[in-house]
Amino acid sequence: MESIPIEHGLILAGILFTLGLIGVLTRRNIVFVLMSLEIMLNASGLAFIVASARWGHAEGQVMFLMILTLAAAEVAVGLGLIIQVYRRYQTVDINVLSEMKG
Amino acid sequence: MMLLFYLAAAIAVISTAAVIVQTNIVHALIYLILSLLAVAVIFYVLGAPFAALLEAIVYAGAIMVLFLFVIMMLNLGQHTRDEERSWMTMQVWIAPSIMAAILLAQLVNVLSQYDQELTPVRVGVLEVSALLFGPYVLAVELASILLLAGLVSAYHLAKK
Amino acid sequence: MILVVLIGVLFVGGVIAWISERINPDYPRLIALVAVLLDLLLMVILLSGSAGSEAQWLASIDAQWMPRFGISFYLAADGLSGLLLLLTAFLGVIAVGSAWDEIKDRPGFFYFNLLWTLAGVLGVFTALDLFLFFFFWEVMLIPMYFIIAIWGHENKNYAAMKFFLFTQVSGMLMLISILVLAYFHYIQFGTFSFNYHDLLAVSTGGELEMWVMLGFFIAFTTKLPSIPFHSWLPDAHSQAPTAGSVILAGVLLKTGAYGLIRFAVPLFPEASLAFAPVAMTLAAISILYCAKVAFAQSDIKRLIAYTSVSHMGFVTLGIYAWNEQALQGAVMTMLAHGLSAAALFMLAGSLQHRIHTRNMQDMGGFWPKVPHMATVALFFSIAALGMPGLGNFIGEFLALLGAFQSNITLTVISAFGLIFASVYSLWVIQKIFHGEFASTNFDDSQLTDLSRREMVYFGAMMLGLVWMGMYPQTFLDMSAAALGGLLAGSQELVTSVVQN
Amino acid sequence: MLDLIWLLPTFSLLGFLSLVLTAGTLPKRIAAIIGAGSVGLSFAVAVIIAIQFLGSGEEYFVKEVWTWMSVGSLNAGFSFYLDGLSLTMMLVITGIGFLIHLYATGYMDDDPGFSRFFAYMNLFVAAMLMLVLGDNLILLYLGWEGVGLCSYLLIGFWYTNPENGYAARKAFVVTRVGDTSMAIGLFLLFAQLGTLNIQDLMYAAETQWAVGSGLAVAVSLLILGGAVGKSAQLPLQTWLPDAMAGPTPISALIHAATMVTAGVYLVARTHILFELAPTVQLLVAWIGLITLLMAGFTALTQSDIKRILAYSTMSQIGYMFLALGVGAWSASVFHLMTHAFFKALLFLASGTVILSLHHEQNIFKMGGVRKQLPVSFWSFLIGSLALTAFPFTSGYFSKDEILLAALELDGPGLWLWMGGVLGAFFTGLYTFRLFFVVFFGDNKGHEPTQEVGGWNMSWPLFVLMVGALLAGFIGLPLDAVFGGHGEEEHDVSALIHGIMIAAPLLGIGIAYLFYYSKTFSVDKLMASPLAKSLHKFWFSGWGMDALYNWLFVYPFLWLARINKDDLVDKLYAFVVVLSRAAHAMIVKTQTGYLRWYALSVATGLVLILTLGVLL
Repeated sequence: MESIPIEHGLILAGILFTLGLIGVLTRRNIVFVLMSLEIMLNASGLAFIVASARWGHAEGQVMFLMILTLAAAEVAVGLGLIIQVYRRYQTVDINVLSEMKG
Repeated sequence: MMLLFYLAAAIAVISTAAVIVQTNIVHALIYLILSLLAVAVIFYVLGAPFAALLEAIVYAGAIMVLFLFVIMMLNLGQHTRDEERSWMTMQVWIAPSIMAAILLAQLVNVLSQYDQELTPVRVGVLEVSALLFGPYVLAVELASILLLAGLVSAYHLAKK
Repeated sequence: MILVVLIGVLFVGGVIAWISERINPDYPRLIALVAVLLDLLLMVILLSGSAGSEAQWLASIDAQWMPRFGISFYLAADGLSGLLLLLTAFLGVIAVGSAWDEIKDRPGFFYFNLLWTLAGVLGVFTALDLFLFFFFWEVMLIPMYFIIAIWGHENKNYAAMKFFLFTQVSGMLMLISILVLAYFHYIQFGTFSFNYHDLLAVSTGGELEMWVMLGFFIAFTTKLPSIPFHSWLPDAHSQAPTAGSVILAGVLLKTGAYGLIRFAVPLFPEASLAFAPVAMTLAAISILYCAKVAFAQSDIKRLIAYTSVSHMGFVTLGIYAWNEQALQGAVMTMLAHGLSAAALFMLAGSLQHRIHTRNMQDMGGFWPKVPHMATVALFFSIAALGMPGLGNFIGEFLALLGAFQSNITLTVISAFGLIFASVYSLWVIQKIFHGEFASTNFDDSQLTDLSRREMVYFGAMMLGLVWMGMYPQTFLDMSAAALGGLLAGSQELVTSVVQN
Repeated sequence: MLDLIWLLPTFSLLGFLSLVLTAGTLPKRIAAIIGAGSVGLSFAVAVIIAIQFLGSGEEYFVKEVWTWMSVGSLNAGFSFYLDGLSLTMMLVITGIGFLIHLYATGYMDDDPGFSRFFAYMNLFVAAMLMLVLGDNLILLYLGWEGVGLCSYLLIGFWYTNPENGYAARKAFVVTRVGDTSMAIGLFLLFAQLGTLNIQDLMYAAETQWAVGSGLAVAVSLLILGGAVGKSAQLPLQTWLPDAMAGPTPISALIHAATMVTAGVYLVARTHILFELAPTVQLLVAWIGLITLLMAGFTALTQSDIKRILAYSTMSQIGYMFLALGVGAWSASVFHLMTHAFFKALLFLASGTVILSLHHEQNIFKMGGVRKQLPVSFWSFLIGSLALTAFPFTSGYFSKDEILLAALELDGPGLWLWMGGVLGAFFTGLYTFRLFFVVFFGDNKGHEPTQEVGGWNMSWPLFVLMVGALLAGFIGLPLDAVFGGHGEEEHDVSALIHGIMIAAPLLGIGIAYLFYYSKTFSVDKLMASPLAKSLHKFWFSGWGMDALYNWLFVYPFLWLARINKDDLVDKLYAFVVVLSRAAHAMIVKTQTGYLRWYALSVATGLVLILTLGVLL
């Protein structure tokens, strides 16, 4: 098999992560924010897989599984929250939810 | 194989970028699924078929369907799309982009110092499960509890 | 074992009092009274049983708690502790009595807090494991916070928060010092230990000893209080309910003095020796400055609070003079001030209860209306100004007498506190009880003389002060062995260190 | 019987307790019996003890009742010490005290605070007895403070008037200044000599300290501070005139006969210390002299009958201090005793006058009352004669001895003597000014119908009259106390004697010319502005009150006022302000926008990573 430079895999994970970050920071639609979070989570999962492939171990995959579980739980709760928010405020704009202002 | 890796990577990056700039939420979701599938391909290329499968089935499948359901429930129409467009101004992008650029530059800077090749070795379900139900069994238990908690709270939150 | 029972009675009594409120709101006070009376009885048995014996420790119990860190459940009482335990139990009874009619709101929780504070104080006076000591130190403060914050007067939240912050911050300093000390034990002996006797053997030495000592000193002088850490006291006192003030002034302040005698000086004899001039200067400033500020107050409870600071200055002065007369004087001042200040706060409380103001500018000419109260107030005022024949004089005189042998200048300066004390004490009597009756400033319909129950409490306290003043030997003998032991111990250490 | 010496204060204390505990519920008659009776019993016991003690021929007698406090090397008992000096004091206190109590049962008859009055009086007698009988300085201090307290309580007895309260507090605080000085003296004595038992102290001081040593000077100065406070001498004399706000029997008992002479007693008791410090002893003489002259001048200008007597008391105590200062210890105590008789007599008589004239105290609103008030008149006459040292009255003997002793002193003796004689002249002048103005001339508004008081008010006056006349013939058993140089034959020329007799007579004569025959007019004398301002100056007691107000009272009040809220508290308030400001600043970062928080997290991340990369 041909080999792949490890930094390329990790840089890919970094690019995906930063894209997700940009999404989180720019979007006002709460659903988009959640999606961007998913992108970031996925990117970190990718980094694990790359690392695990470098050493030929299964540990990275186990971690990926954990992240996957986390993402599932997070999405479930997050979407539940979005539904609640939408019911209360009739909007998906997160700037409306600024009652924590000090 | 290398080609496949770079191709999938390009698709992943492009479709992800499309997700964050889309105004139509359903389109964005489709792009996201595309990106996830591309990543699944990368997993496969890197010798992790089990992870690739899970990425495709659970992530791109189940979780994204969950999103889709919610989007349908919220019934976001043209109005939302207009709103999205009005929010998409330039100055919103400046600070996050600069930040992300710096972050990425640093990452690249750090990573470029590694000069190591990786040769994908196939690590299948067997090894993963042996680990999962061996040393990591406690983590699995915890994950199950987490999922249960997510289930309960999602049920509770989404209730009228 | 008796010590555990003493503390346990209060802890358990508190919980029962809280629960019993659900059955009948009158039960908590009964249960509280029974608990404190039981404690007083046990205390008298303990002290009378050991009277005349030469042993330094009257009772002790040492059980393992967390052996890995050298922490044990080690309680012990010597004569010094014994006296303060007695004072605590006595004032506990008085405090329950003073709250009897005053506390109508959530009585169960009130008496729970009261009893737990008292239990904490008893623990502080007996704990000889520093970790346990710190535990009781906290147990005593938190219920007190609730007492002020829930049953206090118009500005209670501010006062309670101030009290809490001052005592917690200083308590944290003490905790750090305790940990450092235990760590030093580890370095020198290879094991952790929080045992008092073990830590006495630890020599920290040098610059660090001073810092560790300061941690204790600040904690104790905040509690005492002494300048410049006194400013929580006037607020806490003026806002606390009467029973709270009684406990605060009568007992809680004494934990600071006790800490100085038991821990701060014996654990760090050298640093204390070096620090004594500073401490005594602070004491002298406290005495004069607070006497002066007291005179300016128009809120009667604030006034008494400042006089407390002033009087506790004599205690600090006596402790840092560190000789037999001075220490005995400090202990006597603690006891006598415990009674006189508590009584004055009770008087202020009963006045406030009757006319709903604490402002002395609105009062005047109460003597013919309330002759008994006036007489009692006169008695305690002259006790506070140090009239010979009453306990306060013995304490202050001995403290000054002893202090004079160690620092002449500061003692002379402090002695002027005697003049200032007479200025404010007589001013209070003049303002409230003498002069023309000032009925226009408040509703005087409820201005009635002391009830029989109140007379009993005040009578008991007056008897106590006369006893201390006329035959102080009872109390002096009780603490003599304990103080002698402390003196001898520290002297040995200082001389041995000097020789090395 | 000597063992029962503890009964002396106990009787009065029991009287006090029974009156206080019944809290005014007793009928007046019973309260009077308890009040006066307890002191009477004390007097009876005192007389028996005195007879036994003198009969026994012992120099002193000590009785320890119980150990008061014993701490380390300090050992103070509740123990009584009886010798000639304390015997004299004890008899004066109980004897004259009893007479005044008896008088007071009449004087205070219609007062609502009758039983409270007697309670305080009894407590006073008990404390005073502790003072003179205590065998250690702490017990003496107990009595010392106790009498101060009673003085406070009784000056402010009529508490509804705030001025009385002020006078009472002033008396207490000013004397407390002296007391504090004395307390410091005690500390110094204990620190140096290791005991506070008076006799041990005197012995130790005598053997360990050289004459004129610094310690002796310091100690005697500190003790002198206590003495001048209690005895109203310079510079702590300002409280005594104001103390006249109390009922007149109080003025007689406390502020004339007994308490104010406690300072004299104290100095006499510790005379060995003063002998070790000759400079301080001389200072005592000068203090006495200056006080007696200043008080004499002031008495001349006063118009309040009791204030005149108060200044005269100060002046007479000045004589006692003069005597102490020149080492005539016995003469001083002798004058103390005679003074107790005639000054008590004068005060009680003035009390009768005041009561008969319906509480009028201004002498210029009295006049011509000698017919209506015969008992007072005769009492006043005899008292005044004794006060001015008219030959062969009691005052003559005692003052004579003092002046002769002063004359004998080398160095400033002549000056002291001349000052004393001048004082005697003024004594004659102001005493008979008072006498003539009150009892002669025209009546000015107040027409007494009859002299108030039954037997209980007049009998004490008769007894005191006899005492004032004849007390000079009593020989006091003081030789053993003061080392045998008590009564000495003074070998001086007739001229000196003549001058000493003539000086007061001259004063009386001038008073006669001004106030009886009106040959000279006071108004004419007062016309000049100098005289006016001088009069004003003397009237205000040489401006000492104002001086002290400006020096101590006003600054204290000012400090108290500006610092009412406690500067230290402000310090903590500053901490609060600081943390509030910090809070206000940090709270701005809490925008409530999720994206802002996310951005902050990201920024933090970038910063940390940058640091990591750079380092």
